[in-house]
Amino acid sequence: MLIDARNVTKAFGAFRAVDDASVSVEEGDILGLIGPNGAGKSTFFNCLTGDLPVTSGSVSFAGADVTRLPPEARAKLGLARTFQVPLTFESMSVLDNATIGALLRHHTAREARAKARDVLQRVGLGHVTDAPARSLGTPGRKRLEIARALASEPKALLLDEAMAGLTPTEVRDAIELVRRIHGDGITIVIVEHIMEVIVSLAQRVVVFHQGREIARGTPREVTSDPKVIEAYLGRRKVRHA
Amino acid sequence: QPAPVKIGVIYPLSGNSASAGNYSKMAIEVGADVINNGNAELAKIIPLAKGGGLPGLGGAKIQLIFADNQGTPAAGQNQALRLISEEKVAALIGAYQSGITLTASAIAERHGLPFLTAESVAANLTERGFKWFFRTTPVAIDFARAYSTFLKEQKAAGQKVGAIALVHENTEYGNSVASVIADQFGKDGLPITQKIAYSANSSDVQPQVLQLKEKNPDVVIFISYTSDAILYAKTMKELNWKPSIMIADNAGFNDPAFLKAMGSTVEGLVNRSAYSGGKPGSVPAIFNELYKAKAGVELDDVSVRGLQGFLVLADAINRAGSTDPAKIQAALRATNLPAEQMAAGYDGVKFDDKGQNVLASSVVTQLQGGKYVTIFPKARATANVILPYKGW
Amino acid sequence: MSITLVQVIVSGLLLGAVYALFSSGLTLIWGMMNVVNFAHGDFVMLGMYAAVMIWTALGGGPFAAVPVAAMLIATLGIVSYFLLVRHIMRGPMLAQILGTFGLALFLRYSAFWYFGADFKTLPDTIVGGSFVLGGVRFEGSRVLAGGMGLAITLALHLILTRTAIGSRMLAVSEDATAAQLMGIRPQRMQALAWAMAGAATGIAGALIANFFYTSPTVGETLAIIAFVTVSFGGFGSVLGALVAGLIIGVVESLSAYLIGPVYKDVVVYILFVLVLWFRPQGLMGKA
Amino acid sequence: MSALLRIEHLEVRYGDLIGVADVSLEVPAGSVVALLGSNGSGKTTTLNAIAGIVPVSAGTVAFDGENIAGQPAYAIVRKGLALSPEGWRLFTQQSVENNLLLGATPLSDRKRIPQLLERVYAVFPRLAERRNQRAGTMSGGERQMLAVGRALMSEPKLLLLDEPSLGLAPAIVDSMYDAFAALHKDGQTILLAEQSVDLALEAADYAYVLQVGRSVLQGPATEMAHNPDVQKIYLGIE
Amino acid sequence: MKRYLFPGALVVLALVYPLLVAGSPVWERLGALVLLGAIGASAWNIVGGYAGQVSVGHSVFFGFGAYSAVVVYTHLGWPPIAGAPLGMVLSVLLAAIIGVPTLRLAGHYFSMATIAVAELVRVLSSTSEFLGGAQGLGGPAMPRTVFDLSFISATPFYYIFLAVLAFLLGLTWWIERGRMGFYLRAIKDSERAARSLGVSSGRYKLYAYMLSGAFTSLAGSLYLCMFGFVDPESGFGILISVKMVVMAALGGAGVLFGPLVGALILVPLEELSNSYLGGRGAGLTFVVYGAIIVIIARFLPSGLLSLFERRPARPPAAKNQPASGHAD
Ligand SMILES: Nc1ncnc2c1ncn2[C@@H]1O[C@H](COP(=O)(O)OP(=O)(O)OP(=O)(O)O)[C@@H](O)[C@H]1O
Ligand SMILES: Nc1ncnc2c1ncn2[C@@H]1O[C@H](COP(=O)(O)OP(=O)(O)OP(=O)(O)O)[C@@H](O)[C@H]1O
Ligand SMILES: [Mg+2]
Ligand SMILES: [Mg+2]
Repeated sequence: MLIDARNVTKAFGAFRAVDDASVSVEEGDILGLIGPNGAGKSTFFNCLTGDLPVTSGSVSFAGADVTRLPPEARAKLGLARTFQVPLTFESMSVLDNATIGALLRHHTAREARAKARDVLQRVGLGHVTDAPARSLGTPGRKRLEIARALASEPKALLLDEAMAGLTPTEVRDAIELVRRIHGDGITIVIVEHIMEVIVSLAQRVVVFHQGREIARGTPREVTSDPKVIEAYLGRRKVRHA
Repeated sequence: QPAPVKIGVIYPLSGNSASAGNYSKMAIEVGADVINNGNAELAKIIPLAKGGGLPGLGGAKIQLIFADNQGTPAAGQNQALRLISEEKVAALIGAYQSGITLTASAIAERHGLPFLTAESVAANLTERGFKWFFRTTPVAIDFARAYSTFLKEQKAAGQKVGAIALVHENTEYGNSVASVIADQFGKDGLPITQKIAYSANSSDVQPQVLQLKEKNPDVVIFISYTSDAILYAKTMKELNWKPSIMIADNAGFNDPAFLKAMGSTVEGLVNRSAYSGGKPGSVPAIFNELYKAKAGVELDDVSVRGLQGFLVLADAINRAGSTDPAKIQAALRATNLPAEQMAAGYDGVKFDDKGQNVLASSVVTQLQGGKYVTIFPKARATANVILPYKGW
Repeated sequence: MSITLVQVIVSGLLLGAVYALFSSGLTLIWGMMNVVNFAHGDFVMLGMYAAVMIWTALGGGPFAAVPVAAMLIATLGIVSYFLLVRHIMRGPMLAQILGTFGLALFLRYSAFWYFGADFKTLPDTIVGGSFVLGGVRFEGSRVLAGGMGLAITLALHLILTRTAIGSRMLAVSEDATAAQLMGIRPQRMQALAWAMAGAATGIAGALIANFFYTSPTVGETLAIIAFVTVSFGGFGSVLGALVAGLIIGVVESLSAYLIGPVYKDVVVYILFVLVLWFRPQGLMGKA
Repeated sequence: MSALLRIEHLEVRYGDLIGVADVSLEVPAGSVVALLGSNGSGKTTTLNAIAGIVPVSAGTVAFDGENIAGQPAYAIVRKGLALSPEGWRLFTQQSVENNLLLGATPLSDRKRIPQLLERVYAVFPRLAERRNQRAGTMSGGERQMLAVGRALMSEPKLLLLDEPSLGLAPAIVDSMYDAFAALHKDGQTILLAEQSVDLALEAADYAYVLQVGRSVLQGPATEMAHNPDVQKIYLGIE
Repeated sequence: MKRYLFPGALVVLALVYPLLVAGSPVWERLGALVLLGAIGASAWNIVGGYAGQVSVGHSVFFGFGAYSAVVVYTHLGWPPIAGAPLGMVLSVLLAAIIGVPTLRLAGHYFSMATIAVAELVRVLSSTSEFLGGAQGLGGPAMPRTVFDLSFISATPFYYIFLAVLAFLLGLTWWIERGRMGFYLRAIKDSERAARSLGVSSGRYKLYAYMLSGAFTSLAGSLYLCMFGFVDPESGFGILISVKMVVMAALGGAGVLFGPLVGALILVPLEELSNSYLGGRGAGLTFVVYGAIIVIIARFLPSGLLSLFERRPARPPAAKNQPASGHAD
């Protein structure tokens, strides 16, 4: 079990954004996490990464209880993430952004930079390494976040709507990219509203609604679950698949 | 016409003490004007006042070069160096705040140039073994003795001085004066029952006045700069409390700004001053007229001390007959000015080998009808003591 | 409780309301445009001079001085905004410190040059003396200042949180471009913010002048108090400034009375650091 | 139908970089026009240039017959135009409802505000539930709803929507597009940038395709849906 | 090649400057003052510029340095410069004590907290007898040995300061290019993102703060050696802190040579305006000084060195949606 979250609750005042959720991810898995807007997916991510302290429950990663660890300690253990609202280092070049990630496992700036170049190439940002990060559009930033996370050579990668805003063709490329990342032995948890992504990538899917898990199973199983259709997919779900 | 003699004057012309610095500046300008252009009346008493510059240097005029110490020791020292090396002044005078005098005079010492302080009172200034440093002003112990004798005299005359409160601001000036007064009073058996230290430039002094009001001492001695002096005077009136003798140690309470602002509410305030007023025709009285015409206010403790320091320096340069620093130094050492030539209320000027003026002294004054008049020592008094303190 | 202690607390509260008043302009400028105005104390100082001038030149009391000072400092705010602040906002946060510090020196010493270094005070007959209530003495000028302080800070608070114009100003402060998409003219709102802050500051100055000395450097003393009050209460929160001002006023008064005046600042600063330790955004600031 | 918006040879530069090189398009009154194009093709830049939040370096933007290029955004917006921008640009410190009310700033008829609020709340019930929540604490999708809702609040003549479906759950996308369809029926003019081609072409009357900052293809939406070139462009074949 | 032209010219000019102005004590001293200012501002730059933590209370370290130097003289009779290492060690400790609570604070709150701490220390120092209270303490009035660094000319100070500055800038340059430099910039841009990549932001900010404090303290010790006196105001006063910030901001914060450029402008401006205008006593010095700062801030808000930068493409709107919410 690489990631194991037990009975995680996150409350903002009286409102429970995540309500007693237990999710575990095996090493080598691709887990899809879906659910309507405001279901608590991002909040749950933040609890896993330590960006938000849990109200109750526990999180363990790679066998260690990390519930009380700050985000940077979890990152050092190999937990990487992207943000739904991109948080790139705007004053830096694309290359430097990725270098920050690479410095986690590389001692010198020179080595880190080489690693960063490598990763940028792989995610398809090889042609803009010297551009300032702020000149990228939202999708570009999200891609840069993936590169940055990969450069830190994580065991697990949490992707929060990393493909939002891509055209169908680009989505297909991105799916390929995630497959390749997965192929390198990185465990992936992915939040996405584009069902095509979930269906073609995820081995298992967990569905959240109002902070609670309402379904889990293979993509096929959950997309035909009437509860999921009712709460999330809506009548015309076919269009997205 | 010989080249003018340059004298460097370093004062706080900006920053929190700028008010004092600017008044002193005007007083010294009055002094230079008297020496350069003469004043018939003064010439009867002071030889240098005949006009036509310094006779000892063939009638060289005095040129004042002012510099602003900005209230910082660094600026004071930088300006001292500039005056010495660029302006090639013959001697320096300044710098009001003791800390700045300390750093500025160190430069003069290294360059071998006389430095005279007319108002810095910190004791350690003359303890440094400097050879080029002179001080004309009385220091804290002189003030303390004056108060002590004055109070003992009042006690003998039937005033209550059973409980004395000391209120002082917490910078160098207030702390040092307060501790010297406390020492002296201790020796003289005057009981200090309450000591209140506060930070200068307060935004509010009500708590302090309330503390006073509660203990209700007979005598309060304030050691405060202008801004706080004003606040105390205002607040005491607001809270309607007054001691039977209110003594203000100079500084803030002597500031013309304080008088302008609060004069009518502190009638009967006792103060000490180097300025003793004096009868018409006396040196202080004449200088006061000249100064009033220029500055619009009366001479006071700070301005008169600056003026006196300048006059001493001018006299020494004149006697040196040269701008050679060593000769001026020697002339300063030999200074011996009598009391009647004094603009300030000193007993004269004569330096000991540390450079301190051994004839420096203070008079005690009282605010009567909006003006400070000398009430102590008897020999100099121009009016009688009126007690208890009237206030507003 | 002894009557003196009550007196101490009352005077602390009145002082605190005044702190709140002259801090409200600072917090407003911060809240509206993320600018810390290092010249704030000097704005207060100019407001004080306005009152002094109106008294010495025209013999007018606070009822004349307050509106005039408000208008003068509001104008100064607008001018500073258009000539300086608008431009430094393009730069990093440090540019604000640089620019407003320069402005502070410029204003402080322009006043010095024009008014001289002298301390000025208003005759305390202007706001009729003092009165006693239940053994506690109230001074007219302080009650007036404290009362106006309360009223004005509350009014500012309501304007910011309850009105459309307040909401627009806040919108501009957060994202001027997005505000333009709402049809809001950012510069107009920001100039308005500077005018409002200036007016509040001018009023503060005119009222303080009734019981405080006026000098070109007085702003320095006041500015540090304002900075502490504003961060104590939470940047951008006028209500926070009010609460913080009252707390600081009372704490200062009490510690000066009970521990000793030298330590009152020590107590206030320690309290301030403690507050930030437990509430890094200040008492009422937004996280 | 007369053109409510007509853009000719629009060019936008970001310093040395070119955001949009040459875009021309027309939005007739009452129509829904879709703007398609791959990542970085210039859709956002075009919409932002129309609204005036990025400066136009060449070309004309005629709105209601008047060239608005170079005018400040607030002036343009007041002429009857609203944009739901990329990145939402919400006022995160203010409540959801305040954000919506701010959207109504250009509205001259203040009495319409309650009605308009209700309309937005009907499309996005989540916003009604959270009307007092601070916008900055909303989830990504909720923010998207709020951005679109806010643009609807001024009853603009021309509604500019930059990827309104981004980050929304499928069910919400459906109801939002239903709402657009209803608006369209009431005569609302909409210019819409979407990554999701199917969705856009279903909603639009007419579509333009941008490629590296140029408008390269155009046609009625129904035709475009079957146009192999559209697919080509999305496949990146030049 | 061109990159090295500016620093190269600076180095050469710096080395020969005292020769160029030999014979003019004022100009010799001015050189030393500029360097001293640059040391302080460059030290500040490490935490204020690179890490983006705008301390407006750095005088606390400056004062520690100055007092350490004078205290070893007053209480132990050592030459003041011997207090410099002590001051640096104490400042590192102090930085840790102040930094842990305050570096968590965001933006202006940090600035204000640092002001408060500095004021606190200032008030306390004025009540401490050990530190000479409000009177302050003076160094050796008369030089006893050469180690008292009591020179008539400022040139020896000039070269001492130059060496210190060179070392400090070299260190900063080395940091800038290495891991810590990357991390500090990352923290400045987005602390949250940096932490997600394993950057221990608290630790790195603290390192920067401690390093900065140590060198600011050294500047204070050097100041004392040159001026020979410190009191609470000239050691811990807020103006000392503000000047460091203003110098760095004027030249360009977070840029290696920014503080030096700032000092090169500001210190001579201050000295010359005081020399030429100060004596009139109308406050004109500061009217001019203030006006010039205002003008520079107005036209070059990012500092003078931004003139030489290649203009980066500015985003159309400087503000992105701030990542203040949790819902992402
Ligand atoms: N600080 C907060 N205070 C109150 N409510 C909050 C706060 N932060 C988040 N929420 C609420 O918690 C809920 C969960 O948000 P979260 O971002 O986890 O949703 P999500 O599943 O990621 O949605 P989306 O798909 O739209 O991104 C949302 O309804 C949001 O409004
Ligand atoms: N602030 C900026 N600075 C520099 N270049 C920019 C900026 N914003 C956009 N660009 C560039 O302008 C071009 C057009 O970008 P734009 O964001 O308009 O594309 P888009 O079609 O909206 O794509 P997306 O799918 O990314 O939203 C891109 O090459 C982009 O890199
Ligand atoms: Mg989310
Ligand atoms: Mg876009």
